[in-house]
Amino acid sequence: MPKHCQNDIRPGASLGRRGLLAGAAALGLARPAIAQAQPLRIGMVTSLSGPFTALGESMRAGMQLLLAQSGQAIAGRRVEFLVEDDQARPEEGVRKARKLIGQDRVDLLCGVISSGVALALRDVVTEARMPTFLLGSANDLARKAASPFILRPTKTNWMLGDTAARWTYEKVSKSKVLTVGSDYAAGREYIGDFAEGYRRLGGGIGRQLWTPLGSADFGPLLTTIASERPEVVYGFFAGSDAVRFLRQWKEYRLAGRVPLVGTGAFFDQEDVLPAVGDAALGAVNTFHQSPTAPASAAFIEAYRATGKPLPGEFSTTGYVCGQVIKAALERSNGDLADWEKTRAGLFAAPVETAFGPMPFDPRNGQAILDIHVNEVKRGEDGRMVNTVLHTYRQVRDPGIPA
Amino acid sequence: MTALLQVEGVGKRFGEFAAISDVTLDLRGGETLGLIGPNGAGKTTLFNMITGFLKPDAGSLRFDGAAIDRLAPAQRVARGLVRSFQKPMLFPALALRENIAMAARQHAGRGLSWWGGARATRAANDEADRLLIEAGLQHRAEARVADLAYGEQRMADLLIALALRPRLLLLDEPTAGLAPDEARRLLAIIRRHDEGTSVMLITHEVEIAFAACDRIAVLNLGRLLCLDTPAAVQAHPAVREAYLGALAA
Amino acid sequence: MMGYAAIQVLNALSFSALLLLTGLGLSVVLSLMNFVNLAHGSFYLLGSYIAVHWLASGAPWWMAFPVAFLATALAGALLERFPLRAFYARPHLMQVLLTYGLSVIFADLMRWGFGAQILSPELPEMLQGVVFLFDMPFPLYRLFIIGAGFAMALALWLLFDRTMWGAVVRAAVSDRGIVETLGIDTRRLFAAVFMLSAGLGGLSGALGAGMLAAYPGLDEEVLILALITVVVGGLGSFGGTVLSALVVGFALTFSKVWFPEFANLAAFSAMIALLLARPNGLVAPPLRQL
Amino acid sequence: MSLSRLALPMAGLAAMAAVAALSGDFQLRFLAEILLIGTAVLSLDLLIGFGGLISLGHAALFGSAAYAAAIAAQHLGASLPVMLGIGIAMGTAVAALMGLVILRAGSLFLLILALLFGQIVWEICFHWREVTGGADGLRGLPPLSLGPWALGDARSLFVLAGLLALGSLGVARSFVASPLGRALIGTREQPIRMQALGYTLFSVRFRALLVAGAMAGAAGSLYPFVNLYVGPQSVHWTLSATMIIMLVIGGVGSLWGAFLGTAVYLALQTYVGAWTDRWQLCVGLLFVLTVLVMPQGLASGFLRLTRKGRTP
Repeated sequence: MPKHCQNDIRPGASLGRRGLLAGAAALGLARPAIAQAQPLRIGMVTSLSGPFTALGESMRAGMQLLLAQSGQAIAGRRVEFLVEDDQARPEEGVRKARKLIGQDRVDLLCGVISSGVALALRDVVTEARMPTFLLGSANDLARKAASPFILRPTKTNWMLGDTAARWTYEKVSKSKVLTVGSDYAAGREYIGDFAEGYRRLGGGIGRQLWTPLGSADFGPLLTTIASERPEVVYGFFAGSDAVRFLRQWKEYRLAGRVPLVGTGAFFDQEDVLPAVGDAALGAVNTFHQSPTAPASAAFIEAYRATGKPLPGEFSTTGYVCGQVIKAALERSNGDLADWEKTRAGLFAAPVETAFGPMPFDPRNGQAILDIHVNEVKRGEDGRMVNTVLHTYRQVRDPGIPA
Repeated sequence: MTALLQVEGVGKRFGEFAAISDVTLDLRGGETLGLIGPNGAGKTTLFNMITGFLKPDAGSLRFDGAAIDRLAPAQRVARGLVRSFQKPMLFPALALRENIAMAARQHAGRGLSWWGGARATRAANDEADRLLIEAGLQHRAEARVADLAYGEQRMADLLIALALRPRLLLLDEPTAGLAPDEARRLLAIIRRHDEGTSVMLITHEVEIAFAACDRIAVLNLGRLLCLDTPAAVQAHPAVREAYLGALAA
Repeated sequence: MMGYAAIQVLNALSFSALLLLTGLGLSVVLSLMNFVNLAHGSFYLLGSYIAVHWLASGAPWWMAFPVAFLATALAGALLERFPLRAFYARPHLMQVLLTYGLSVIFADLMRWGFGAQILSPELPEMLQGVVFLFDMPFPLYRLFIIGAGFAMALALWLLFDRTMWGAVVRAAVSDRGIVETLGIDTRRLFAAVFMLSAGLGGLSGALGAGMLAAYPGLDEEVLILALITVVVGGLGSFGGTVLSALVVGFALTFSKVWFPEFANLAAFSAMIALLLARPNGLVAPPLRQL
Repeated sequence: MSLSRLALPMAGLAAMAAVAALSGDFQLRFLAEILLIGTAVLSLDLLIGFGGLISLGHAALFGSAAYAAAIAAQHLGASLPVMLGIGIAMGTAVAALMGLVILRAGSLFLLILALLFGQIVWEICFHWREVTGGADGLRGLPPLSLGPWALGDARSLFVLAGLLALGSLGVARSFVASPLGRALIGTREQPIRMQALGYTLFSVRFRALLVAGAMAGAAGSLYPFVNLYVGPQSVHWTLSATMIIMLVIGGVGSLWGAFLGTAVYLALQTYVGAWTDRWQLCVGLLFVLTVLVMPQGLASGFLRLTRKGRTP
């Protein structure tokens, strides 16, 4: 259904003041073609209720910051930003996406935190030929579920699990790793990719513990972990599970005794660390986001200026998504009618983002990212900060297995 | 004549309190047996055990020669053991006719049918209407039971039981709270149906028991004082002392 | 190994204590007033938020618990006046619907007021320690929860079973009319019971915040656990709730110890099996006459 | 009599035809979703409205049928009668199992047992990754078809959902009028008397649960094809709770109110959610107001305007 992606050429409308103002607001980077006076409608599907509420609000705030900085205009086109709540439920997300596409006639879609929602959206946006910047991180989104209409300006789970395996094997321990994780799709992928990478390097995996999503009490599990006496623990939890696990990790005196390595979301700067005090101090994680990464300095300053705390993954991702959308449109002069061409333009050179320089893998539209090894350290003001220890440059998801 | 219902040494305790102890009685086919006794004598408890709503702690029950101790209430109903309740227990949101038809359908074996249910419903409604006409309540057939007067509700409770065509009808204070002429009408209907139906009747009103029953069982404090013809019961010294005496005084 | 087993038992006890605290609040209104309050989880979460903010404010830490109790009791009092009071005599279905609807409203109001992020309290120094049992550490805070949980249960039992006020409440439950002829205002009596229940919800939230944190959606999770506890216990007998909190707490904990991956499956199946074996709960309420 | 009885379905069909002709892709799919979930809510109405059985596990019937159909579609292709057959069979089978577990006790026990049962079904769907896709669910299903005709487009889905909804409404009405339906009302109104009439509560309720399961299963079997996706949310207890909210808003015991309630709820969620983050507050307020002011639901409100409401 390419009709709403098409550019109506209506010269009369372009001479309006709005078009001129919008063009000026775009810092004059691109000379807007006459046609682009049509507003650019960006639809975002994210979680504004349900388990990922805080993350969804961050994602929206990140994108809103970028739009504000751009004067609510991209490539000379005034931006209308429409946000819909998916409640982290695939059926809900799909309905909202269809509404944005079919009723609100957006020009492009972005967003999504839950991998389940992202995978469910895949066929919908592909069928509708809707340019989509999909921010879920299931590996399949860069592999079996890759689509020519989907761009992925964020990580895949593999990127974090695999780099964590390298770091753990090289710097922490070569055996007796115990893994513990939330028993759902993301946890299975992170820990599976970690274990696979670790074994490939020659490391030995010990016991693997899984716990249901939304565990109220980690006491029993932590007591089990303590009795196993592992050399290192690799873990993945998110949101409330992460907060409880880390606090109880300290309460059961495991903090400081057993090295803890995890995925970045486990220690998210905005979502998790403020709620766990110093319980995570010294823990190491691999992440494409870090408040101490040089590339994100400008974003962090701007984000905090809006009264927000140090940004975590999803505020940064929302912002980066906006940067990539902006780059894509500016490179095609605000014209999305020929998606092939826009896509090719984006693939031609890396985009400068708050995640660092971001080239795209043309096979699957997946970003190639710098993955930082963060250690949770005490910052100058006493707060816990994910601090970069090392950076794996330009990590690329293996993509579709040949 | 063999007994239709045999109650053998039945007992029931609620904690410390012995509601019924070692009651043995029998009810002969075709007779009307009165069950009287002061408040708390255990009359309703005995009913509940006979109809399966309570499990006795001791003793056994036989109906028509077969043991029924292990049968659920519904299975006892299927054998013809039908009861009414002390307080009318109706389906308040349903129409009066519907209340009676509910029983008539179950008696016809179509209580749970769906396909072909329309015919079963028609037959049951006809049966209900027949009973309503007999009771002089046909003009109230469409009324919600909750809107009926108390006397009408009592009558409805009886009609529901009669729609099951019981072999043994256990009535728990059917005339309680009724005006004399209402009570008379109700008793008349019971009498009209007692062809082929035996009746066990709990009542507070001794005159009714004496007038309507072939034999009377007297319970006091969970024990059977005596079981005999009205005249003999009236003359029984223990009964006079425990029960009638109090009334006569 | 001894230490491992001992700590796991303590883990189970601390979770049981939490279930007991929330379950008791729920069962008080259920057993005494025959009222089902699905908004009980909201009281819990409100108590958690109050405790988190109180502990962050620098005021004396121990005050957090009475403050949470009083604040939620007050909220309960307002709610009791309207609209709950009118629903005491309604069937359970209507009570379930009304209070579930209220809990949806409160959930969103609290998210509005307290934000969507996860908050957890800064515990006072003296509760942050550990005790060692056979060389295995066990958090002091959990001992505090165990102590508080069972102390509250004892206090409630004394209140309802050993005081005049408790006797009056129980009498009012079985026959409201008689108690009213004695010149006692049963409406105020029931309002007081409801406030007590709401306060208990808030208190358990304040105590539990150190273990479960506070975030949108926790109200629902806690409600389900409390509801399961009360139902398995037999709908509100006091001993039943205590017993059931222990049974559910141990089932949930040891299913995590033995089958971490299938913990919920194991625990749910165990509870279903229990309810099938005892369809009226662990301690059935006194038999109702026909 | 027979004319008015035909009038409603005819009006329904006419309305459907008009909508199908005039609406866009999104609206049609949205309506199809309303009609399918509404059918599941309708089946819940049989239990709650007529049996007084508040099940907090109804999504397990709907969702397991959805999974069964989706899994079968991956192997056998998505032929409409096969899908419907599998969904109905699955819904009935799960309902039978559920009945054995939950129908032994009353009120709150039943509520909790149904919740636990539903969550066990959820755990199975969530953990059996090889078959159900785990947390991510199953996607990329083949579109629905009937012989040579493809039924995957929004219009066909809408028409199918509409026919299913109308059919289910007819079945539900016939059920409620039948002796079995009346017996179900009897068990709600006066369970003790029902036993004294020779009815076994379990067999009445069990049959009603089977009927509800078959109906929810039929709706569930088509649900994956609206989005060519099925996931564990369709089994979760929160969907069961949502169904109860929909039913109450629409009107417990009114049957067609199930669709009204579903439409109002989903429309609120879809349209109010775009304007404010506070849509849950709106749903909660509407729900509480309904319970307080109009406990018979919106359906009876409408009915009262037109004619005297029939008692169920």
